[in-house]
Amino acid sequence: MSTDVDDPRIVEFDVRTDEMLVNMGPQHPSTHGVLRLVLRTDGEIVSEVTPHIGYLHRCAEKIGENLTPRQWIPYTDRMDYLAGMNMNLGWSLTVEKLLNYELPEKARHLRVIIAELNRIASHFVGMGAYGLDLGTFSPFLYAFREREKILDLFEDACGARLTYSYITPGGATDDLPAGWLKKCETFLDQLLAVIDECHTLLTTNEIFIRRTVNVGVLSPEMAINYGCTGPVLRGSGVDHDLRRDGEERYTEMYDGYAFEVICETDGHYPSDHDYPPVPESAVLGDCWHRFYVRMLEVIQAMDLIRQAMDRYSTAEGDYGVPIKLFEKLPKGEVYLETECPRGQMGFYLVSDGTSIPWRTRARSSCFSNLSVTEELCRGVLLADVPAVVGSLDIVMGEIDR
Amino acid sequence: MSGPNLVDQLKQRFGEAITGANLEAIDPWIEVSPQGLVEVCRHLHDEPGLEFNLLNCISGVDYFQPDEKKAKKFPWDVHLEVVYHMWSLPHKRSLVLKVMLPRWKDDKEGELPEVPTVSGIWRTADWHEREVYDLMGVRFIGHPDPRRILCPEDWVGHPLRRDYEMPLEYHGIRGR
Amino acid sequence: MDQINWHTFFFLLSALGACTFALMVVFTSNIVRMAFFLVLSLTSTAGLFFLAGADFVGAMQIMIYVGGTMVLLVFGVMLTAQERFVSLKTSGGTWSLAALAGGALLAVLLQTAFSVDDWKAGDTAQAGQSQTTATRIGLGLLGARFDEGTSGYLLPFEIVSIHLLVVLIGAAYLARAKRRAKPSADNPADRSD
Amino acid sequence: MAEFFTTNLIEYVSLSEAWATPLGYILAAMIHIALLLNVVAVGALGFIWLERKVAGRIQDRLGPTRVGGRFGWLQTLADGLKLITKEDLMPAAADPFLFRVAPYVAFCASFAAYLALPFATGWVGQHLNVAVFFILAVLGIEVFGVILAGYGSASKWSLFGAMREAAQVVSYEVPLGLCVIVPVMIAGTMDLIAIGDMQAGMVWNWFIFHDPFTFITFWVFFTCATASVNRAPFDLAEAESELVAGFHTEYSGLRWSFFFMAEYGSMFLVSVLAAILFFGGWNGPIPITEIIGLNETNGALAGYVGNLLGMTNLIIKASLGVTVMIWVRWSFPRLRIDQVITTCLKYCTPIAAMMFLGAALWILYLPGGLWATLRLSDPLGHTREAAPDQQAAAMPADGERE
Amino acid sequence: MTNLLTQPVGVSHYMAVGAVMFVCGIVCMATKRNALGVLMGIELVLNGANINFIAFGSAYLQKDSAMSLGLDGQLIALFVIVLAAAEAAVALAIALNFYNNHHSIDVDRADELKG
Repeated sequence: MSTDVDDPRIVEFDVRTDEMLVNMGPQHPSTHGVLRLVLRTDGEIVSEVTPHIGYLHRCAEKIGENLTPRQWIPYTDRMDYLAGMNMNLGWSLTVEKLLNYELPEKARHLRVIIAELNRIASHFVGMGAYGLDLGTFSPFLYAFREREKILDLFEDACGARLTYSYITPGGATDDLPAGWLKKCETFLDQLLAVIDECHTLLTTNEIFIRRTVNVGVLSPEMAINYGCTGPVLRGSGVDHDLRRDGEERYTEMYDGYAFEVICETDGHYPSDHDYPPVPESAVLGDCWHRFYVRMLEVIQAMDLIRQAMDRYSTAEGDYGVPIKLFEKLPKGEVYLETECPRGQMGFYLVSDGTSIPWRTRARSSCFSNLSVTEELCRGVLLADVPAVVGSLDIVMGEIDR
Repeated sequence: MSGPNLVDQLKQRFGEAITGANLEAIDPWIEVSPQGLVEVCRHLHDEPGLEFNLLNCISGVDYFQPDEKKAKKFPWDVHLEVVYHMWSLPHKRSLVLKVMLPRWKDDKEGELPEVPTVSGIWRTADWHEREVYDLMGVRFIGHPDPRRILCPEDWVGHPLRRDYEMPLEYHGIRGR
Repeated sequence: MDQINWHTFFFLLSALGACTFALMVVFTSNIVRMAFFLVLSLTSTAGLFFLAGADFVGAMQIMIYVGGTMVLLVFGVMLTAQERFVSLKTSGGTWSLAALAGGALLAVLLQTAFSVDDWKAGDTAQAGQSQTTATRIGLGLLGARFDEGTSGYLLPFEIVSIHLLVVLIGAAYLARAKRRAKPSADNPADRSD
Repeated sequence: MAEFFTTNLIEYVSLSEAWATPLGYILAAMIHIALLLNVVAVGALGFIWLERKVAGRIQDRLGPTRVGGRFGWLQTLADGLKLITKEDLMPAAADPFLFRVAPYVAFCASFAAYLALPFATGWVGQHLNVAVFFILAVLGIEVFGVILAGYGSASKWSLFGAMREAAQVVSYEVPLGLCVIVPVMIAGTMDLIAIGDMQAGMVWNWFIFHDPFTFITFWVFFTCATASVNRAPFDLAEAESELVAGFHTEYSGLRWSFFFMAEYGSMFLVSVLAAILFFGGWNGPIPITEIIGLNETNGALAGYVGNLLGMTNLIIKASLGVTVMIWVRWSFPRLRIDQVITTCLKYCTPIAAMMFLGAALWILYLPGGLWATLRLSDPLGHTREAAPDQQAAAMPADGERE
Repeated sequence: MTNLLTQPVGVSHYMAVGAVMFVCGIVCMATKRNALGVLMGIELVLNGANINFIAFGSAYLQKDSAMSLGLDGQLIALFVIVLAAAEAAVALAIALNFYNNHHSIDVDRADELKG
């Protein structure tokens, strides 16, 4: 709006308009739940965005101080309810770290299958919802159709479709049922075609590109400074993935797996699949890149699942035996982060030596990812606000806990 | 992952600010005094070879057992901790810093303990510190936007404190 | 008992609309409502034009006034519509003075209107016949008046074209304003959520 | 019909003739209006059903399946009933008069344009010489309803929607008008019936195939028409992911459904307009009705049947246009406001202006269109050289009402 | 009423409508303090005049159709409409500019005669 005038204090305006404060949310179709953004707008131009969170605060951390680790598993499900398995996994690994529990090999591979499958489901929701934010409805339903298939698989494995409580400290509640791997294989075989469809409808769609390219550019420095993690961080070109770089207790799950971190280096992404090209105008760290990283992670996760299924079917040992419900925890404190679909989910556990933790703390990835909105949405158009917030792919359940 | 030499380095450089360390713990940690926190953090963030540029989490822990029967067996001194988990992207290692605080400033009930803010070093600390303030009741000196974040702005008390009691009523809604 | 003259019937309908809404423009103080009534009044006027056999001008009236001018007007209304401007009250003295002058003017005009016998009734039986006015108007604007054998309106047409261009540029220039980047007097009412 | 009412009123209600005549006419007019309105409203219901069904199929689901048999024919009717019974809410801060009147303005504007829209030779509500102009003008009023709704709702989201609508529609009227002028120029008249009749004969007589310029003009016209009736990807006034629901955020129940009907009404309207201007109107790709002699010269019944077939033809073409709009809506993301305006000012307007110029030159140097130029024979010997005034004079003096 | 309905209308009737609109416009201009209200008054005045042009130009509103202005009436009406649109644009721009400078659209405050 401002033009180059000699005196920087004098700005030329077409028409003098009054600034307006607009409440976007907590009841708004594209704030992904109950996020409330207070926008200060000058016409269509948003000069300031203030996120207000906490509408979904359910005191999970406080509840965790009154339950044993296994009892708290269902509460982790409800944090990032789109990636319940990954939440379970993060908490289980944290508890196992405190207990110094050695996991059987088979359980590790089972966890990889389940966690990566949930990553696909979560990214599909993120992708579909992003399409919805930009005003196209069909990809959302395509994505949900595929997610339904994953939920069917999960239902076969643990009986639940959303809040699984499947992975527990010590392994998993149950082994995969007979014939499950075959079903999973069938699912994966048809998935690539769907992803190509989504690329046609979104990634390479001209309007989609125009709406996302060069919008909400998050520089790597800013991303790191704001504690952004996961696809948001990698979309800015930072080569960091806890599955490769994380703590031993987490990375040992992926020992021997062949995978590359999805991150742009020298203008292109690691490619072993026929990816659509990066548009010329795309700037590293814009909404398009964040979206694209998620799309590629789906393919990466498919690959990991295939590898994991091979290993799982030949692995020795048990699927793991869950720890006792009132297992006594050693005194001490541990912190562990895992790579969840939306970023790094950390759990901090302080134990006073009883079976009930003294303090449980969940470090939410979306919490940090969302905090960058204020920076990204300064001076954008109103329509870009959902585009930016959608590209961060937030889940309010995780932010508010 | 932080070896004893890091502690020595820091002690050499900051002296009194480094008040302790526990290198035997599962996640070894270094204790910093509130006064020295900002300098230590800036050093950790900027110093080549350290570069802890990703602040993962700031947590508050309340070590206080309100139940008098259990308090006898309570394994810690009564205090409040603010724990900083950080990660160095270039060197792929983590670090835990702790700041020990009294539960109330000057032991006066209701006076929140104070820590300088590190939001000038890591912007992500902004929201995390707000959360610690909101739920645990630690005042961060110099914080740019010291509001509650999860609870409503007119909420009374800090819910994650061990002696916190749910209000009887909040705007006509029964609390307990 | 005569047959109902449908031309008259539709005339009365449109005339009633035009006059009523024009009066409502006068007696409404809310600016957006005024704009709305003005649109209705002008649309009714377009109906009168259709009835008088000027269908091109009628369509033009709707297109330009209702579609164009009114949107412009509403634009302006919205940009400047704040509670304190939506309705500005006028003093009673102004009102009575305006009413007096207006009433006198109306009396004179009506007297004139009905003073000529030739004007009182037309031959509206042929009113239903459709004419191709658009072609003739177009040719007239380009300087050829085949129906009259006279010259047309090429010069005024060109002048109006230039005039419109000048107006476009002028309006765009006028509407721009310079001010300080940080408005000093922010309306406190806008601060609330 | 009016006479029927009048006589009966005198006979059975024993009204004096002075009262019975106007009353009879008013009753007759009411019935006609009700018929026309219902036809259009039912059309809108049909298109809403079509939209849901097509959207369902595009999205790999079934769409409505229950109400009214396998295909859910009556789903929209059921929805309409539901909307009627819904609570009619109005925000406390709203301007009650403008809030109430806005849906009717949009609705009336959308349906008033049907007055001048012909469905076959002579089948038109009111035969106007400036029908094209009139329709465009009246469509422009619809935006007024939207603006009133946006302002009257006293909601910021609604205001955003209204402002967007104003900016968008005012911009898109320019290229839309330019595109419409191209076929008008070829036909030499703004009379839609004359334009339609001029394209009689084989498929290459359609104006879209007149010359390369008209071919491009059609696509620009369709884009601009989509934008001016607020359909995706130009549905910024509604923009549910940004503005909640834009100008009709605060509307519920029947009032909301008036906006909905207006939207579908104008969608169909611009599609019919496109079909008449570019796709031969009621004249099919192959002039079957003419070949088998279904026209006025073989008796009134033959003419009637011919017109009926012509109308069916036109409605099918227009429905295809609507289907394409639906298809586009469910495939593309929404543009941003600056991109919408850019599309209009940087692409549509210059292209339309160039096409206008090109078509004008083509008519000047290669009259008769591409196929005449290429010397393609027309089996029925149609020529397009007829002078506009003769064409217009050949029209029936007054189009029959209804 | 029946009597009125059965008689054909003439120029006089149109002129009467035109007169009402004209006077409404004049009163509007005189009484409104809102700049945009004044603008609307001007539109009404111009339309009142236009009605007369159209009426005199009509072929069948007078007993003697040879007396009608013919096409000239319509052409002049067209020019009036176009110029009214131009005038509205400029007036709106002035109103906006006035608002920019004075934060008000009350014409009673426009007495400075400078920007």
